[in-house]
Amino acid sequence: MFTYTLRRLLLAIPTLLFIALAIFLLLELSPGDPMADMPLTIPPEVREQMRLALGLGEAWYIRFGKWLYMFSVVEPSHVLANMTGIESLAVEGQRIISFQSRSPVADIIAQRLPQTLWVVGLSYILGILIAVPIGVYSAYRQYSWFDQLGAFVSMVGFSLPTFFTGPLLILIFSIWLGWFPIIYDTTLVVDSWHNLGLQIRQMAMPVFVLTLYNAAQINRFMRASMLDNFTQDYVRTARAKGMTERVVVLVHVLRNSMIPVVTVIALGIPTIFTGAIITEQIFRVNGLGQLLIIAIYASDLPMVLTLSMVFAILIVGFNLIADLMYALLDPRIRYD
Amino acid sequence: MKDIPAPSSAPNPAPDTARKLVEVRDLKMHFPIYGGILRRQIGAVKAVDGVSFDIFEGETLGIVGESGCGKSTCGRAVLRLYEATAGSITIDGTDIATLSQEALRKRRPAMQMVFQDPQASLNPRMTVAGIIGEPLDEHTNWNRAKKLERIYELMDAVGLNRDFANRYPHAFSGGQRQRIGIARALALNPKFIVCDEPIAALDVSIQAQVVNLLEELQEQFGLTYMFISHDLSMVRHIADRVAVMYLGVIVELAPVQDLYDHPQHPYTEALLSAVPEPDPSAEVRKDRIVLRGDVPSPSNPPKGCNFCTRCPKVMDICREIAPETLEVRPGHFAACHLHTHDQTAG
Amino acid sequence: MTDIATARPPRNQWWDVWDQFKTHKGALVGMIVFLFIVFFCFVGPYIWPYSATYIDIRSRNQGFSFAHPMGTDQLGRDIFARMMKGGQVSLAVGIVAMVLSVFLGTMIGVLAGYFRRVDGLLMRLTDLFLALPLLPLLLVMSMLFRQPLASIFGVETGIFLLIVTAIAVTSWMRTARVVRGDVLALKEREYVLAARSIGTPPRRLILRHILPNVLSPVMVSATLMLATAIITESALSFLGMGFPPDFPTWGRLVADGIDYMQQYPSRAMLPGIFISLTVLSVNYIGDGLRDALDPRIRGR
Amino acid sequence: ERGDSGHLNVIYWQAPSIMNPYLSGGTKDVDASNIVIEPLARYNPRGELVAWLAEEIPTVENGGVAEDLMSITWRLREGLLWSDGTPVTSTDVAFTAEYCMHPEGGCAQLRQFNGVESVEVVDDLTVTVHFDEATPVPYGPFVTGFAPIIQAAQFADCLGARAPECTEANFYPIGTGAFRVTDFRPNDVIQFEANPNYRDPALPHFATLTLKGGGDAASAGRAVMETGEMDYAWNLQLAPDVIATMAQGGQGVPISAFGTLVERIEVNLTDPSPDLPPETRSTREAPHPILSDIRVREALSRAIDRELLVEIGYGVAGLPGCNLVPSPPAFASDTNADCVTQDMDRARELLDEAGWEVGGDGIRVKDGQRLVLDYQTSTNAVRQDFQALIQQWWREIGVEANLRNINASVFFGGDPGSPDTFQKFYADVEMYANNFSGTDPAAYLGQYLCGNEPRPDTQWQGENINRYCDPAYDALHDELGRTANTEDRARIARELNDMLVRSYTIIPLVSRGRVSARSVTLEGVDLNVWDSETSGIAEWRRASN
Amino acid sequence: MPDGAAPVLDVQNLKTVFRVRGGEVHAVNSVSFDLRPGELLGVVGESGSGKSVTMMSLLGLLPSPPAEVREGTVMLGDRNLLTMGAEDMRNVRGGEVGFVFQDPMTSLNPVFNVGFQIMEPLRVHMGLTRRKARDRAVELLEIVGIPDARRRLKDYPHQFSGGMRQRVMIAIALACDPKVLIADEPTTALDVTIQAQILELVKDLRQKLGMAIIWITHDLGVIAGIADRVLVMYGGQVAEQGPVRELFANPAHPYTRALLQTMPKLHGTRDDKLRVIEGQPPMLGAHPTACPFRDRCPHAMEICARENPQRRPLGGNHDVACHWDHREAAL
Ligand SMILES: Nc1ncnc2c1ncn2[C@@H]1O[C@H](COP(=O)(O)OP(=O)(O)OP(=O)(O)O)[C@@H](O)[C@H]1O
Ligand SMILES: Nc1ncnc2c1ncn2[C@@H]1O[C@H](COP(=O)(O)OP(=O)(O)OP(=O)(O)O)[C@@H](O)[C@H]1O
Ligand SMILES: [Mg+2]
Ligand SMILES: [Mg+2]
Repeated sequence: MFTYTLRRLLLAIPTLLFIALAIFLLLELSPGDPMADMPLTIPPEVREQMRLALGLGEAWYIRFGKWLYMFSVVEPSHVLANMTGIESLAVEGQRIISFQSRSPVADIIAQRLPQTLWVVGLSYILGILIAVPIGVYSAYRQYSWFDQLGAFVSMVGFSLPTFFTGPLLILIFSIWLGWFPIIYDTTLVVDSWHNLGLQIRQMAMPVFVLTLYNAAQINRFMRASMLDNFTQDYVRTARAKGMTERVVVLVHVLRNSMIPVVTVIALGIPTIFTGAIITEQIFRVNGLGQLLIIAIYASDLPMVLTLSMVFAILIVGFNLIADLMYALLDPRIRYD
Repeated sequence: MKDIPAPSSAPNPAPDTARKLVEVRDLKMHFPIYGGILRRQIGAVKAVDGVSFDIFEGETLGIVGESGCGKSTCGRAVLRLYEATAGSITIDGTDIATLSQEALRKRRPAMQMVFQDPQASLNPRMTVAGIIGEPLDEHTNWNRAKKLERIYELMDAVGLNRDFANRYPHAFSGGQRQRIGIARALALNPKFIVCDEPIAALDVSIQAQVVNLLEELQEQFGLTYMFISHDLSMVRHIADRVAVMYLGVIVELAPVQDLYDHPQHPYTEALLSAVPEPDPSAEVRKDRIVLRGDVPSPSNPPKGCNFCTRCPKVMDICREIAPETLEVRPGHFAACHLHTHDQTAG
Repeated sequence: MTDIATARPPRNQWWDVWDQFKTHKGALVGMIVFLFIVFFCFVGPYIWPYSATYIDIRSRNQGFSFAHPMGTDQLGRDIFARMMKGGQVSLAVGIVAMVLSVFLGTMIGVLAGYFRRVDGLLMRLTDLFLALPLLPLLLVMSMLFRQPLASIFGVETGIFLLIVTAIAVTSWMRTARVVRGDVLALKEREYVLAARSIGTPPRRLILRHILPNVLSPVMVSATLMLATAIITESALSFLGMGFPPDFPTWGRLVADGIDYMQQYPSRAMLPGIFISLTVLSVNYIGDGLRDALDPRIRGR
Repeated sequence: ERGDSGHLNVIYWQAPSIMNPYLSGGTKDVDASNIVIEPLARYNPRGELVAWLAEEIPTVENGGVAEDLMSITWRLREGLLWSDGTPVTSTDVAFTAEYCMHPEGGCAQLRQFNGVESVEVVDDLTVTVHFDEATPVPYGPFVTGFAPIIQAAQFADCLGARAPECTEANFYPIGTGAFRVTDFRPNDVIQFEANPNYRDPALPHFATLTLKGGGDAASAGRAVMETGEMDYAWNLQLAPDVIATMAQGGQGVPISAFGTLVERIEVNLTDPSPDLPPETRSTREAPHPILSDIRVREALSRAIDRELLVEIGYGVAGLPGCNLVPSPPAFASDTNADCVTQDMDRARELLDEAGWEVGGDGIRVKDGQRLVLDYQTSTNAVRQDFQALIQQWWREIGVEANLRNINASVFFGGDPGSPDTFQKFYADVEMYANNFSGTDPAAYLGQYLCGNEPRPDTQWQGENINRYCDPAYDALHDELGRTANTEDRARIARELNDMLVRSYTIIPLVSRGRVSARSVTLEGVDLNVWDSETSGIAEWRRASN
Repeated sequence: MPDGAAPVLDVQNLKTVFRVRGGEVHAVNSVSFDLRPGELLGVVGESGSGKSVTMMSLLGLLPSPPAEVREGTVMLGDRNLLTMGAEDMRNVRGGEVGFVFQDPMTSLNPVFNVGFQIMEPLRVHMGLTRRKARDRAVELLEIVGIPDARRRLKDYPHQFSGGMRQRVMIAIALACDPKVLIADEPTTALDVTIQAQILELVKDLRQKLGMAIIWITHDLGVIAGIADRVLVMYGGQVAEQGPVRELFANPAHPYTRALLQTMPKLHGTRDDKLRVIEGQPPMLGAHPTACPFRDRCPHAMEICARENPQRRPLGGNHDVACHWDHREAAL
């Protein structure tokens, strides 16, 4: 297990380096220009000046090398220093600066993380909490009306694009009914019941949209996995031992069915961080997804690169975690 | 019986007429096990660990042994469906083990295989005609009509109704499927067929049909069989000589009557005594030798004799030195210290 | 072995699949709906008098009427015609992207599963693609290659190619993994061994024995892919990275219609419903296919 | 009373990312920073220059501007304090110039400091700006929201290459404006509170201010006009009927004003044919085979119904445009109004005259050449609607247009390697909008001088997009450069405008205004298109009820 | 074999049907048999003859749908298992009747350790505390001959070999001292040497615990070795039933006779040709109105196609369901 983990971690390094290079080159080749959305009144010489000031004059491999150094040494040290409060931990040197705001990318990401985690994370958890019991019950009562309805709702759940459901909800609940605000206030601090109420109200719609989507997906996995296990011989054994249906389903079958589902859930966690780009945009939850899309529009190279890299690390990491979870949950599997 | 020379002369049911069709010498098949951070090879499953035997033209060599002892691996390695780790395999005078892929392909028609699971050995998406005709597609350039003619011929030979030619395997019973598999093996007029537990997956009432068919075909076409099975009674019925395998090696090899009546290896004895007799009165009298424990893992076989962990007659020497294969009676080979002892003593 | 059907007439496998498929009500309805939509999009324009681009400035923003069953848009273009045109693009993107992605996935899966030598390499590649953050990649790709492609193939074809490849290139991994797993198992199946013992060379072995038997997971992932591709295209269009505004696709129509959600709710709802309906029906078809192609369920 | 109106919510659907206009040219950033930092003088909503931090506007008359037009002397108001309590001095003003003019700083507003030779600190409150040539309109440096004064003390370490490292200063600038930043979240939200040291003790009316960013124009409009969550929404680029429906929500009203922004079709006077070698393609060496004929150009213009375009695309935010310089009123020519009426017959006549005969498929032909034009623009819903409409009108007069739209970031990106930039103009006609900052169009009109066209040897940089070249125009513009008298300047500018428009080199379509929305409870808002929209924010107040 | 004692299990007229697409499968048709205390009843028959379905119907272990027990009574002592409530049924399962399934590889839950799985019925049916249950589990593992039992409780099924897993299954079935143990082909998947171990074990256990056992197999050799009485099933019904020696000595049903003849022998003379039962097993599409064996029967008569034979006694607790009288033929 340990050697397996170590091997995977070692393998991850070249993978990530390659991803970094791939993204960098892609961005490098992309025709977008960080100056493109400047007003036309700014003359070309000034644009050129600004471009140089952003460091765009250097050769790409130099910039890539610098970025790599900053990403792997300078930024982690600052994050560490911030978390521990020990300033001296921070390595001197230039940090990764966003083209748009001219401020360290890491700080902005740190600032954005909470709302993304709140909204997307909560909807993920809610999605799981809703999907698992429904999945279990639909499988247990396969082909019952409950199962059919569940299947239909979950299919609708992920066949409706969020950019369609989002505005629809806004129209209904904000404009016609006036229940929820359209604008997500990221500065709201939950320090009183009243504010908690506000927070819940402003989160209601985005969380609902995402929960529907997440629940739909997990529900289907759960159901399929339960169905697979219901036909296994050990279920019959458990019944033959005189176990109640509750024990058979919730102990014997569920435990086995959760193995693939848990890994699917773990694999989905990075999407919490990548945020739900469209949903965030529609409900103005200015989280990481929105940050990324704005950065892409503005050709904010350092920001896009760093965010993509963080996402890639998360994905690789959770892939590993999912595999290890598998081994932990399933005694038959021992990686070495 | 590691690293011993091949039996100088193999037992021969009809010494004057028969010639060796298959000669296997010190065949080893090790499946590597990888591990560690760099995925280096850290060990091997010694599925077959040095076996030697001959098969004479027209005879049936039975191979018996417990599950996992390497019977199938041995059979597949003999046909070079696996690349053997070491050893030589001579079939009809050619060393199969060293042939190039192309040359091997040319020789394939002479050696064929019948598989254990009649369901799994037929492609569910091909018709019977397609399955039986596949070897013909590969090795002949006959036209359709001629191929079809041959397919019908083969179907007749194995007792399948010609009308079934366009059906898919799932529409057949187990016995019928096994016949399809046999027909496929016969398509190119092979000399030698490895039957890997061809009846194990079949119901008792069907098993006899298939065995009879195999025997008929042997008579009709002069086939040579390597018949792998763990059903000792069935092997006794069909084989001329029998090899008993345990953990990747042959512990005993003898003409069938000899082996069943006078087993020389404790494992063979135990194996024979473990077979339940369908006779209530006989059963009560017999003293059954019940082996303790399980077969050790082939990736980590015990030191000395492979069987020393379960042998009821184990001696100290067995835990130290692997016994050599000796011809304890004419044509009867065994690898056991009981006999080494006898010989040195006498 | 209790095998019945000794007297069944010879018939094609696909009939059995169809028989089983028919019993799945959802799939059947899905199939009908999907065919209807395809018919609507691809045959409709030949029957319908208005073209999707014809501007009739005098009849702007009309509601439902006999002449314009879905009304007209802000330039007086017939929405019914635009829905057909948009559907053509959305469906074409979905289908082509699906075919590409499934082809890529199957090919890589089969190669990796069958040839041990390339397995490690291909699987690392798959991991790599899995670890790439998809949406950013998609966005960057569409930004990057939009113009070059548009200038080579023309705007529409260029962007079509771009979107289709972008979707395919970022979505083949799941298929590849599933297929590889299946091939690894199939490779050990005795009928593959049997074919090898006959001397069938790898190429024919793959074509004749492996590919047909990975068909069912491939078919299922194909239907799923079709659905995701349609949604991805519309999401891209919504984010402004897909087809240009003058080029109707369902996704674009939704995006454009959202501003008018209040005055003319149907303008966003109709394409939205069409997208959902297509995805839904394809999903149900996929469900039915999965059952129908699974011999355990289909029974013998 | 300061702060008596409570809290103000403003929404910008493009979120500000920095509070320093010198590091970002984006309107959103300029507007946001102008809540905090201010220039010496500004334009008011009517386009008149008014003193802001300066005592008065220096002119030749009051001696503030030197007779030779080579320098201008500004005098700061007395008693001005930064929000941290320290006094504002002329060093800050001089520092501001140094900051922006630093060669490594990449200052986005460098053009404001065009021609500045040096900035001389005369005394604590007086600075003199020296130009390197006679400058009839010396109101570039320190004027308008694009060039506000920053505090020397705060930015001392941020000169040149170090500018981006001063995150704290860039996010929390110390200013003289009505508010100061309490919390800045780039691309998301900014919180302000009233500046305790603001020069008018009664202002601002609001105690705190939240500027929220992100989303899209539609929902921003909704938040103000329909749900009333927000008080002010910036720049509602929406279809007119959408705005109209929102306004029925009753919580807010749209407000609009017109500046100098004109949506136009630029006609390529040179040949963009791909058959030409890259050195001559779209350069003046190869005159356009079709569009060199003024009759064709006029016909194209006559076939357009500008009122309909306004109705469809801009509503209250648009006016049918016939001029390149639509305002300020003194500079706007009134001789071209006839273009507003669509005249298909005249258009056809013109083409007939030019020898283009209607061919079999309705498209005109001359000497075997079909009258087909490539028509490009940036990708944008309204522009594509315009393209579709104009294509249809042109087809009616027998002109076929091949439409093309290009991603805005490429189209306006200026990459010399890309064939799709608007400068390269590898098309026959192209459509976009442009304007000039401030109220003086001299530089703007100067774009159309000979030699100013983009071409290979200038790396395709240059503003004479049409490759227009008329010695008479150049001479007239030269005269403008020597004229300081406002009335004369206006007359000459009008003439220049007419030369361009009457030659149909530029086909103006719509004079675009700006639409924002304010809550019905918000008073004191006067939409300013000449300067940053937030320049009057100190005066904004809640309606007392 | 205590002949006179009241049967612990008395099955009458059991009929089980599966609803499948396009019809029904009549898997068990009017099966009747009984089981006396301490007796070992062997059940043989070819694959698909309904052995497993019969036994699972007894305890209601068949998934429903598609299975449906249509008729019959199953008396365990004086209670009818088929009409019993769910709660009581659970107490019977695992409590009074233990069940060992065919495939030891899949019948244990892979994610729980063996101890948990053995202790589960102990705690449910006997209400033992965790500690007591553990002690009993150790005891059980020792009974079935697993060395180092206490340590192995923590092991997972995959850490055991096939033979040991089957022992664990037996331990689970024995956990609550059942009156009846039903073993459904417990050794079919095992090697002969391991099978020999298990058979020894069962013989031992019978002596020690004295429970009644139903042992399903299709290996007549196994039956001959351990059974007291044999039930031969064919096509979903009982073909023949009788004490083991009597049945092996005087098989009355043509199927039983053929079955005994097809088996090659390990000793004695080698036959040239094996005897075969030609043809295919019957389809169980509808309730049989004819003898299911008639197509393969060498003695088929015209009545066989008309009438499904009833079981008729042959004396000595031996009965057969066949129109043909073997004694006639013997004459
Ligand atoms: N491809 C392989 N890779 C690794 N180990 C293998 C492979 N094939 C077989 N083995 C191992 O080799 C040993 C012998 O296997 P083999 O299939 O030859 O046994 P067998 O005697 O045929 O058993 P059975 O009666 O169950 O068919 C087993 O321990 C098996 O696990
Ligand atoms: N779930 C099911 N649906 C339909 N038919 C079934 C089902 N389960 C069993 N059957 C049918 O019931 C009949 C009896 O099956 P059963 O499992 O009892 O046979 P068996 O005698 O135990 O055979 P084996 O020796 O192979 O275990 C068979 O014909 C089988 O096809
Ligand atoms: Mg084998
Ligand atoms: Mg069974």
